[in-house]
Amino acid sequence: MAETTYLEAIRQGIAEEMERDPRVFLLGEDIGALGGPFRVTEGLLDRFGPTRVIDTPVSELAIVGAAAGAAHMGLRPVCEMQFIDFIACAYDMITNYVATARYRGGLSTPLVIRGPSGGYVRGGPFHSQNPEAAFLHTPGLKLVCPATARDAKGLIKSAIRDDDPVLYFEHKYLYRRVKEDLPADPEILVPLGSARVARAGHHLTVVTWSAMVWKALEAAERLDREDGLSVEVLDLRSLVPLDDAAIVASLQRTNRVLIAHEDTRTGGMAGEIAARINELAFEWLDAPVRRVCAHDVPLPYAPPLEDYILPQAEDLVAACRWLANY
Amino acid sequence: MAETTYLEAIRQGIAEEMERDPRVFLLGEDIGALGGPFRVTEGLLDRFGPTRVIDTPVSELAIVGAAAGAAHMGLRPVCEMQFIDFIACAYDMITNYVATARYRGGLSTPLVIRGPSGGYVRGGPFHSQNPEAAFLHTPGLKLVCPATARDAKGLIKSAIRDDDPVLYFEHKYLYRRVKEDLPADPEILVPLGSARVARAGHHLTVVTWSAMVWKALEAAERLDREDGLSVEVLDLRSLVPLDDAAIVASLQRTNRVLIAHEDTRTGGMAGEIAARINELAFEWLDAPVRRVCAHDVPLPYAPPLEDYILPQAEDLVAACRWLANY
Amino acid sequence: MPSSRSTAGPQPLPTDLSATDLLALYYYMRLTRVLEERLVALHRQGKVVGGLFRSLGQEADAVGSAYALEPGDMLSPLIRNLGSMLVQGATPLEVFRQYMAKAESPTAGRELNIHFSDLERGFLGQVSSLGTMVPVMAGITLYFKLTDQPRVGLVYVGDGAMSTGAFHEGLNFAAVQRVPLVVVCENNGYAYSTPTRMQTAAARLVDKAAGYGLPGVRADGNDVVATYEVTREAVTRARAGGGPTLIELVTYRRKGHAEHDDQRYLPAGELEAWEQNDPIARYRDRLIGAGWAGVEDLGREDARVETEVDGALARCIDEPFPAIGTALSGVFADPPAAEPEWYRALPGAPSDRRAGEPPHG
Amino acid sequence: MPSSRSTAGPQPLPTDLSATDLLALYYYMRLTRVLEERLVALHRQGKVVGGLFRSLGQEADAVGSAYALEPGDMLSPLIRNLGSMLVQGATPLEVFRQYMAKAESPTAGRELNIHFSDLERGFLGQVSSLGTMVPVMAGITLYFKLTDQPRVGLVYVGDGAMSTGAFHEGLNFAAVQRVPLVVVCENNGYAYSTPTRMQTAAARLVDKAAGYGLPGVRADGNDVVATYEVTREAVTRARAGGGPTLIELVTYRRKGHAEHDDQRYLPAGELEAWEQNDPIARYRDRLIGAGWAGVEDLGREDARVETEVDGALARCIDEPFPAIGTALSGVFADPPAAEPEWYRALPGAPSDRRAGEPPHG
Ligand SMILES: Cc1ncc(C[n+]2csc(CCOP(=O)(O)OP(=O)(O)O)c2C)c(N)n1
Ligand SMILES: Cc1ncc(C[n+]2csc(CCOP(=O)(O)OP(=O)(O)O)c2C)c(N)n1
Ligand SMILES: [Mg+2]
Ligand SMILES: [Mg+2]
Repeated sequence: MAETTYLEAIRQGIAEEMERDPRVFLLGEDIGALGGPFRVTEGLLDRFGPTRVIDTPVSELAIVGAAAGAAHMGLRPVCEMQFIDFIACAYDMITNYVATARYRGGLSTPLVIRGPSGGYVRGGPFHSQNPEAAFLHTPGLKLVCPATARDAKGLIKSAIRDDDPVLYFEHKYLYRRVKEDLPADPEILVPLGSARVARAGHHLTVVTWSAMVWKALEAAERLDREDGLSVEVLDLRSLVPLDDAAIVASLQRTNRVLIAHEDTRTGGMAGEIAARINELAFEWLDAPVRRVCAHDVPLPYAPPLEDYILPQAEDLVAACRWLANY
Repeated sequence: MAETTYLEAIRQGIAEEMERDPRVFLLGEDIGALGGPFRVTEGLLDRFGPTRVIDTPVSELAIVGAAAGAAHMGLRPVCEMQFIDFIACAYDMITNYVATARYRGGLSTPLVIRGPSGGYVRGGPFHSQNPEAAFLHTPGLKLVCPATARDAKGLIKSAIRDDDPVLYFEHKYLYRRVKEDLPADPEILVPLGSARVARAGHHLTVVTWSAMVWKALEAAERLDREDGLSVEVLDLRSLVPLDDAAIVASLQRTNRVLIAHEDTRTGGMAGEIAARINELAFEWLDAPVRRVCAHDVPLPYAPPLEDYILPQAEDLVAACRWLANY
Repeated sequence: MPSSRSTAGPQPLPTDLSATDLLALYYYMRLTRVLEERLVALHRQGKVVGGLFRSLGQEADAVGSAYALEPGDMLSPLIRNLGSMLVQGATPLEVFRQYMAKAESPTAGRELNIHFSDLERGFLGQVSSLGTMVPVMAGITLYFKLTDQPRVGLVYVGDGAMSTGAFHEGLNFAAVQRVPLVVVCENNGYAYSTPTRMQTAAARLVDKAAGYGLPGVRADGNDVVATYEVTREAVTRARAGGGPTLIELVTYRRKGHAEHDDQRYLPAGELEAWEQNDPIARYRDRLIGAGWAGVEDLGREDARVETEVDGALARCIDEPFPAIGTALSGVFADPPAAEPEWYRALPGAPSDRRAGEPPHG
Repeated sequence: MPSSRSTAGPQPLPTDLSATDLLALYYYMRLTRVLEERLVALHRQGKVVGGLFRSLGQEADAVGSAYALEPGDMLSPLIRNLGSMLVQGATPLEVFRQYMAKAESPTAGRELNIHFSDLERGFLGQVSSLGTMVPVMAGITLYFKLTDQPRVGLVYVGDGAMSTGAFHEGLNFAAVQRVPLVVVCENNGYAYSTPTRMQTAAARLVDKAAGYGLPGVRADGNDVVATYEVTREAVTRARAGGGPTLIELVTYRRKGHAEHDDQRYLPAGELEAWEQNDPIARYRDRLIGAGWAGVEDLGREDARVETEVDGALARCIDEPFPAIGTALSGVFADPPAAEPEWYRALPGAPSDRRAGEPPHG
């Protein structure tokens, strides 16, 4: 067992699936000789050759469209968006073509679209986005956002094996900052749609995912130390399908819930979760469902501005205190 | 005073603004000689000439991009999407370029993107969409959805005069079905961000917009007749900015709220409203906030399937009864 | 899919088409036209649920190009490629059912008109967003290439669709990857009301080919043999590993964009001129003139078309719409179906009460 | 913006450039290079907050093409068009401030590197999505056309960006509308690690012009006079109502995509070959060889560049980052600022209690 970074975990997961299933292949910009800007696919061209690691023109829409066509025929393409922000260029293809293919015409379209997402890295407005809300809304797409190395590996493998299109949003801040001992087990699989209790607690629940999980854990630690508050951190891991049962179960234990995400607030995932909690467990609420999210502005570049606009651990601390005192 | 249809009201509003302000011009596919597939722009080419009514190639991204460039320079473009579904093709341009232009670089981008949206017309999955949730989430875009002829006119005029980009989603089912006496007043203006009480009531509130307003009114009528329930119908008119105060005020009167929209549920606008209600007026809730929305599937073509998937007046009746009995 | 060569008839047969093939081309064009005419009648009667899109005058380009494919090849049609789909084996029965949204339609009432697929028979249905199918077919043919199968793909684009980003990205991708894809541009003069000169400043649409490093050819789209021949050549090149070809077929859309379109935007006389260039009438004259077929042969094909169309219509006209319960299945493989919304499956009482607590209010 | 013609020096001056213009071209190229070299040092010191993108070896294509514009014209640069922006009047001070995210930077710390605009001086900053600025500049030049102003726009695209749908839609739109837009493709051999032959199968990027019905010209991008001349001709045509031109400038990106890129993907010897074709060294030799400028003249320009760059850096190096409060303003004109999130402006007590009721739980 060796320490594996979040980034290596993704690479391992992809490589293992390519090894296991000859139908799996990769396409994206600069994923071959370069290995992608963050080196997620480093070494895979050498290992699997240019018919399974395909460098494409700068054409996100064509990458996804071509992946869809190949997927209809039984292949299992994994597309890289060089930065996940550019997934916007393939929005029509993803939402109108890929997402609807099975429903419209029984076309199986098992593909994965993955790429570096998220902020806290001074990337400015176009290299820091979390585009989950843009796709959450389209029936037919699954959506996962790992926070740990283990989940990064387990979810990429499950995503590749899934028979539906899966958007896999990896967080670039975690790439090399998060590592853990992973068994050399090629069957680390994390099922889509299952949340994980990242830390158990009984005073209140923070529902979150991706990089924000680490901020929530930091906040929980501090609240424990400074306030004697026991905060449960629920790492959703998948946004679609959403593990409603895990959210409700946690809420039933704590009766207070904070939803935290890095993306901007209005129209974000937190709204959906708040509505579901109302529908599924209203009577268990001892305080309003509250959100901690980025401010509703494009993400600025200057460090103090980025830090101000994005939610930080101390914001979670403050919000948890507010909820606990309610 | 003559009866003006919703469709004529849009056309009148556009024409009056073109008359009033030489900076206003139109661009879109087939908006000139054809007047658009629904004839919204009929007659405007003859009246204003080909430099103010520009037929474009089939290029939604270029239509919006060119509009943005012209808007930076002080013009006021109004773009038509032939069906609003095709706005997906301009998604990157709208969310990454247009929405961020002022924040990034102080670039003023006063443009309107409008087009026929909505279902109930046997249009199938690609001629029936309500893409509000896809844009709601992007800071920098305003979003309006009129339900009446008066608001159709008042909002298009306000949208054109607004200094920010506005998405104006008109509902094709209402085009010729909704009419009203409009004064020949060129200053019918409906401010962005202000909701309208479409029907006052005190037992519960239905928060809704666009075509669903009419279904809510029908349901309210029936609930009054059959159950003696007094249902308030709040027509939001604008989704961004959202009239939080009107929602809270209504809820404070009725203590029960149903949010109804035609678009699919998951990740839709109703989630955002549910979250805001939790944040702003949780203690006034005597029942969970509930949603009535389309089922989470691409909209099917066959009449019974479309009717099943979309929310109908009787669904609102059932949901209101549930809430009232809670 | 030409059958083996034969040499009947006084003039030599064109290219590699047999007399049987020549009759088949006639049959498919007639079938296209008659089927659409029946659909017009059904549309007037309100039996066609949505819009109706004619290919009147374009039957040759659709049929001739599709006929250049072999079994195992795949095409993706546009709204005016009913003829292409028929060549690939789509049936009048399926088409009627689609337009009338019948339960037994290929998409079970979910999609409209000829938006349906059968990967076995070799056609992949379009979606509405123009240009989309070009990258998707680039992917299908990438699959052919990656798996070393000698199969070819064919995708249609209109003069309008060529303005989309999707077309550009897809064609460029296909060209760089040298996939076995033939791209047929049907230049029918209009995109809805927009004439081709307002769609592009290029002198000819085929002039775009060089920009992608591709061979480009232009042919008379109303000559079914010509459309067959140019496509056949491109298909052969693609199959041999020579990569994509861009073909421009020049034709004319003689009906409005859809049935409701009164074509107010047409310049005077233009339509009438093209009526003189009807692809079926031209081909009929040629078949007879060259001695490749007799009047009776053609009469037999005409009768067969009528019988088949009538039979298909009779069979499905009274079929039901799909049952509403079907609408929730198949968004995902897993889960196989969505739950009905709560207000449809009305719970007798709220299910989320805190155990033992009285209800609010 | 050439000043009036003059005829000093032993060889005749090229085209319509005066001796002053020739020195200005040199000055802008040197300014670009020196400024970038300073940025490299700042980047190593961690003072450049984000990435750094060099235009080493491409200074001629940026400067020469931009120099062909007149006051009132507008250009939209790419990441390697620092030189073009300097020609349009952007200052080293602004550039330093942008890279270091200073409060006084043109975007007040919101956007990075050279993503900033000044419509007065005539440059519109890019966004990251490649291709986007082509339709936007089509709109700016549409404005020039609609308002009958004799102004011209220039937009740059890379060999990579030409694969985007945005490029295609924008160029086609511009061509159909015949707007006064010049499109300069900088073929620098790579898009990040992807060589141009994997980006397109076209023999030359300029071969795309015909597909849009446009004139296309190709020039040596490392010859600043040549880039000036081809652009000048296109600008003049555009101003006269002749519509867009597609220009391909052949050059080479001598540094990695960004500072962190080790260029592992380069074939051996390629970089070295291009180092022999440095646009500044070439131009310097030519200026001196043709007698258009003396060594002392160039020395004066070199010194001026150093002084300006040093002065700008000294002025801003210790400036502060923007104040956090500024981050909420200017998403909309109305409302002018967003509210801080509730967890930042912590309310002392919940504000939504029902009056007179005890809190829950
Ligand atoms: C991306 C997109 N934008 C707009 C439309 C609306 N639309 C449907 S058909 C059509 C014209 C198509 O013209 P063309 O490509 O020439 O095909 P034709 O109808 O002539 O066969 C338009 C604009 C669409 N379907 N997709
Ligand atoms: C739509 C889009 N996709 C991907 C990227 C990531 N990206 C940034 S620069 C670049 C390469 C650009 O190459 P080219 O257009 O040739 O410009 P150059 O850097 O060579 O000047 C890529 C792929 C992007 N910025 N935008
Ligand atoms: Mg056409
Ligand atoms: Mg390049």
